[in-house]
Amino acid sequence: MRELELYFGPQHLGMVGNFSITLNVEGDRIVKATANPGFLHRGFEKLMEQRTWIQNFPLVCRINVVEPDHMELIYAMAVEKLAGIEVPERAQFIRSIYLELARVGSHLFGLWAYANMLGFDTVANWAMYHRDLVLDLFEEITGGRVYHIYIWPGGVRRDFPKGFKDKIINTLHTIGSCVPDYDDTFFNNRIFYKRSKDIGKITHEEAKRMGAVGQVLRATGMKQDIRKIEPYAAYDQVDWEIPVRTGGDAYSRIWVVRDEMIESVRMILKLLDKMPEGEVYNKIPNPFKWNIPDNEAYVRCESSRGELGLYLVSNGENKPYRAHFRTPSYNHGLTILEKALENESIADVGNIMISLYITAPEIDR
Amino acid sequence: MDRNKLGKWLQSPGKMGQKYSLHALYFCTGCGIIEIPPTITARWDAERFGVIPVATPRQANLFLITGYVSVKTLRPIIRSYEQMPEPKFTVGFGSCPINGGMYWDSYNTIKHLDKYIPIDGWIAGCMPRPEAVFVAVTHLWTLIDKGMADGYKKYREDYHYYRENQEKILGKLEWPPLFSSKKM
Amino acid sequence: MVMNTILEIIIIILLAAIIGLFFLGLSRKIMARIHWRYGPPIAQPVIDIIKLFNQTSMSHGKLFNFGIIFSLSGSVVVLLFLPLGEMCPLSSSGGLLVILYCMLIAPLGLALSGGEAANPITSIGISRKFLLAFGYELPLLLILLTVMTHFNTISIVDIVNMQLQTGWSFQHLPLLLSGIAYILILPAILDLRPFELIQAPQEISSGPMIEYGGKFLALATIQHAFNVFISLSLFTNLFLGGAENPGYFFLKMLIVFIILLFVNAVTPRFRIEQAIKFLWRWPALLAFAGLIIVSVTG
Amino acid sequence: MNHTGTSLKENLLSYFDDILVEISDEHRLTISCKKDSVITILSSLNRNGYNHLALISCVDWIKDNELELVYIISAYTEDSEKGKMNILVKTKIAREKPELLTVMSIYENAEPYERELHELYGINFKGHPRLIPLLLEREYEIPPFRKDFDTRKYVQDVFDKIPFVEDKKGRK
Repeated sequence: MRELELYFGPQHLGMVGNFSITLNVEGDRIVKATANPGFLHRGFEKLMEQRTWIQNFPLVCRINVVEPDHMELIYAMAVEKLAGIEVPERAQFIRSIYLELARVGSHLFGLWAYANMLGFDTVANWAMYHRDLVLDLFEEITGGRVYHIYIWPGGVRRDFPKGFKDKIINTLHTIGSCVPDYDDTFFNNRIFYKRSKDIGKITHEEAKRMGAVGQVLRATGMKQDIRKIEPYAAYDQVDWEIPVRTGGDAYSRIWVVRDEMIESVRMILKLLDKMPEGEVYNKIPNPFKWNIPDNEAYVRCESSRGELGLYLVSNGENKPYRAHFRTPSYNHGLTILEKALENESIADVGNIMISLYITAPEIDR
Repeated sequence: MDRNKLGKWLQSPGKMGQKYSLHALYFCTGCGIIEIPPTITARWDAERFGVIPVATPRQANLFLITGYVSVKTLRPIIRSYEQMPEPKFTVGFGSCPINGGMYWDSYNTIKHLDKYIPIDGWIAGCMPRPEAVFVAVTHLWTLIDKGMADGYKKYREDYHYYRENQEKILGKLEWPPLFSSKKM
Repeated sequence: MVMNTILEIIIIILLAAIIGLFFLGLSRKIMARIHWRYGPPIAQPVIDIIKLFNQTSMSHGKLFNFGIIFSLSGSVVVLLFLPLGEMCPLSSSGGLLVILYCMLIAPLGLALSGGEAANPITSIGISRKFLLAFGYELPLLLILLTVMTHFNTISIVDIVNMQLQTGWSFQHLPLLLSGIAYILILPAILDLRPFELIQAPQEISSGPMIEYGGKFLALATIQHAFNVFISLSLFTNLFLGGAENPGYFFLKMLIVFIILLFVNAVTPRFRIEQAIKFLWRWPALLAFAGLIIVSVTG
Repeated sequence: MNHTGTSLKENLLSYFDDILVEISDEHRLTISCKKDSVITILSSLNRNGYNHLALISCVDWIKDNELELVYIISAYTEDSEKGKMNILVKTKIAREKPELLTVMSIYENAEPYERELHELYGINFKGHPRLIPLLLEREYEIPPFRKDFDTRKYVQDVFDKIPFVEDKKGRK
């Protein structure tokens, strides 16, 4: 049979972000897939070297548009580590709550993308509506819908407004009360099972060898989560579980996402109960004259896609000398995707890609 | 909104059709795409105004350039734009295509997108809210009414200049010129 | 008499276009409401078509232009053989077999024109279209055979008249089975989920339509509207007893269509091999069972 | 100081003699080595269970005329002490014609990282199967992430020099 070269993206409805895959196909079967990133490359790490420590905050959150909050957190954590700034306890709790809300929002976005991919417009619309409810909360705390710049070295920008706790609980209950609907229409749908079972399968060994993190790894049966391994913010203050599945295919990955969302909601409710009173930020030096001593740091956190790391080097000036983000989508999108697409059908390209939870801006930076 | 006025439909069906059936090309050029799903789904529902995303440039007549444009993205943008049937409208979404925005000193993003393709309107802000898309759409209606959304005509007239600018950034373009230029 | 027939032909084509486009608009509105959205005006497909005719369109060659017209005329021919209440311009001269034959013309035309476009996605879309057609033609043939054997005629007008005397076909067991089978394959014919495989914008960016723009897309939309009308009215004629007046007829079609839309709202789309597996298993089995019962008892 | 870090340090020092190991921070171990021994150190770490390559980064120390490569390694494990460890393996190479062996034989996911560094820093990884452009479209004289590449000057030279179409028409 004749081998055909097919371009999937960058202009494509099933494509999340500006990303492209070149497919060599034989009939309906993919022989070889080559990921072609770089459509969103802005040279962030280079730009960060030209801006002061504080000026970088608006920049870092734009690296991943789906979940800017984890990007803020990782940069704040690295700066805190380099400059030796302490964070008050209430701020740690606020950070955790805020990040878990961001995780719920990001997972709902992922659910939108996946449902939309399968042609499940109804669930996609619901998920997007519920994500908007989460964004409304962010808007109330920070004033921004998408980009918040809320986490700050030494704490968070401001305390929760009055009565905000109830609003969070209300919103979470609204979303939580729809979980049975989602289950009935989507997660327990027979066609969803048929479409995703054994699609894009990655074994546990392969996942480890190719640097999988986050849902992709947890869907192969490994309980790995940076929030448990190396707790930051207030994740060690409450009990929570790491949802795990063993299939390693698209079906397991989407179920892990669902379980994580529910776990996040439970965690927020527990954190809200335990939240102490007090200050929400420690003073930082004058940002215009802020030089950070000669040092380097590697910090990591669990973003909603997996292990997110930042290698930050300072040489004693008012700007970072070098910053390098280790983003979870990088290996998922460039190594694992090419492997997972082999021998699959063309109809499942978007299916596999979205179930691997790839966001293009994270890869390109 | 004069969608329900039959007289206007009989007077100028072409213009009215273009106004109330804006098919937007779904192309995630940048981070602005994050506000497009809310715009087309339950909360804001752009389909009320006839704005729906379509999958291929041949069916589209509105090109929302969502966010910054890197050098690598410029090539598919130009190709998609040239494939769209006329009349076609372009709207730059976000600050970045206007003048580079916060990536003004980045070596890999295009500043001033209107040097390479004609733009009919801009939405400023980072990120513009979904409401801003509707403001842009209603504004575009007025422009279409007055015959001022004529970017595609400009492109036809000054194709030579646009192509020259495109080739300065991208090198020799692999596809033949769309229009044979008169002022060579 | 001739004048009368010509008038009827024109009316039936116009009516089919209007009703088909109304159904397309309604489907968008109803889907929007299920999505918790307000939705577009019902006339939105008409607005789209007006716009498309006012656009420049890119042709890819003579066969590209010819194919789409071929497919449209195929649908028009089928329309003329369908009785719509009292109106039945040509239905006295043909029957179910002619319809079955002519219904294949529409996808063939699209395939011709898509082949000229030379886009790899188009060929994938067309191969899906034919595979799907292959999937639903078998049960459809069995269903029509059952109906023809049961009523001992191939004329739809006779079938409708007999149903007026003996009640809807749905009341008889063998025809009930084939009626259910027809409902199961209707989404595949109408390109609704779970069989929305041909366009599948998220998978193969609207498949055969990828190179259509301007007036070609408008013609393709009108063809789709005809297709909606044809398959729904065939169902109504065969199983829901047709109707004496067009209004009643239209109401029956509407109810069937809305049921299909509800299914459309809560299912994702199949993969192509799963779709064919499904089509050849349940509808084909039901239709076959119906055929056996009819031939044994009848 | 935690137990895992110190035992690992002793273990490494007993095998390799020309390396410098320091425990810079809690759960962060820095190994500085010569460029030839990177492969052996990484494979010995991999054998010891540190099987997750998190990042390959590069720092351009323009004053010393050196590029510093940083391999950040951690472990896939459910053992909490070991899981916390992050090992930074550092090596320095010359800025002119930088060359290094690829580590793809040890960590398969090093492939895109090395491709990226090849593109952004001009480092040639020997034995890499496809060192083709990953992110960039245009070609740059100096690889853009090196410190002597001035983006602001580049923007002025390239993007700002392109005239607006209206200006062009006005002049003619």
